[in-house]
Amino acid sequence: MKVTLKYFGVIAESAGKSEEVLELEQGLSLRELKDQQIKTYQIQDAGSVQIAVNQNLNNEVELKEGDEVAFLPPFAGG
Amino acid sequence: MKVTLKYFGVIAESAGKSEEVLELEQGLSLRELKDQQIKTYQIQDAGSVQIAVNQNLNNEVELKEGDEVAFLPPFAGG
Amino acid sequence: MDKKKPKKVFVQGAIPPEKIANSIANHQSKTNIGAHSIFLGQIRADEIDGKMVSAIEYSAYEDMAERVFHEIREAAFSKFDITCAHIYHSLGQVKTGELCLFVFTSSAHRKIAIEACNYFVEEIKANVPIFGKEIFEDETHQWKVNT
Amino acid sequence: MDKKKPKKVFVQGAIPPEKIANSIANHQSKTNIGAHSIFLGQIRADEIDGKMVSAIEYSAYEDMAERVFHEIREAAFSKFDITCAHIYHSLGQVKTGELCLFVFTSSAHRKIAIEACNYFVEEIKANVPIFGKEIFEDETHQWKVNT
Repeated sequence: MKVTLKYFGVIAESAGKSEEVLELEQGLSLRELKDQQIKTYQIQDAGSVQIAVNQNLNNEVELKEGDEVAFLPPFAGG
Repeated sequence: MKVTLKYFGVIAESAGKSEEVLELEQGLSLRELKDQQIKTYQIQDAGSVQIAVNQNLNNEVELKEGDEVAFLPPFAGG
Repeated sequence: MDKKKPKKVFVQGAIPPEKIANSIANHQSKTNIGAHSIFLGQIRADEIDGKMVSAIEYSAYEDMAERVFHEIREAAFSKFDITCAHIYHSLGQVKTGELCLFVFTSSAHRKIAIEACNYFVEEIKANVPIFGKEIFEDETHQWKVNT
Repeated sequence: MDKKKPKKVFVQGAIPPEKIANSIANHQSKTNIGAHSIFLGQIRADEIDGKMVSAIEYSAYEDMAERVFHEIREAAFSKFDITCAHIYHSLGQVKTGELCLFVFTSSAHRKIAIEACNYFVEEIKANVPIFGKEIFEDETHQWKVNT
């Protein structure tokens, strides 16, 4: 299945990109995807990374074709 | 002793004046002065009237020559 | 900073929105500020016994009021770590929809600016001898009481 | 009132003080309003490890941010009896001393306007995916984290 990954802030800086489309094997969990990308791009301070699936921080979902998965560093608005 | 009385808001309206200088007999208490003026001018809602002596709401003072005694209706700033 | 300078609080008539923009612009050189909190009082067209308020005419025991404003400032600066604080209050007539009170506090941190602003507003309402005559559209009036 | 209209929150660069004056002026026809509460975030020239911050460059997950802003508005209107609420947040570079956040709430009564304003500020800080790069005078940078 195809999913779009988006990276922001310091994570985009580590990844050297702000977006990519990956072909994932069916059944890969969100947790596995997160760990995999954190390792690939050596993202620091992994505990502070939040994941949004289709703009939603609730991560109790199964990944499916066409999902947009965003890797979010700590928020700094205001 | 001479004291200056000042009236504000609805009290000035009742009194028909905003200021007057009275010659009071020595020893007149603030409470007596207040009661007397409230009666003289038929000031309504007497319980809500605050008195400031020389701009101070602390009324535990004896009146003396030259004092400025203000009759203040409820505050409405802001 | 500008703590000790005596400040003129009262302005004649409504407070124009431009005054607020100017106050804000004047603080852009103070780069130790991280947060501003502003409170604005606006005259409401209340309906009382079937009549609409069209304006409030403010008067004050001015000397005492300026003194109390100063005391509130002193207390605020000792309670809160604010960099600046400004207060303006109208005297005379202010029409419905216009502004009668402008409180402006600044601090490095948001919570301090916000708490200090609230402190000023509550203290002003409770302790400053300002009086308000609510003028109705038919030109009768009644005296306003803070609740 | 203007509750349901989708609102554009992000503005490019700093928020000018005139925008605040204009927003205030636009509310002078709403005579059911008695109080406005405004919060402004300003960029501080913090010193970090001996280097001075000269600007913050904001970026955001914009689609999600606009959606979260909308949810915060909906929640605020259901929690607080406010007549209007406006939020503006900068994207891109904002220099020290300039404004990056403008929250503006209005109500018949002061406490409601103030509480709603605080609610917006806290919700925005906690829940909106906005990211800030603190740029130092020597052009190095670090990533800001809300505390």
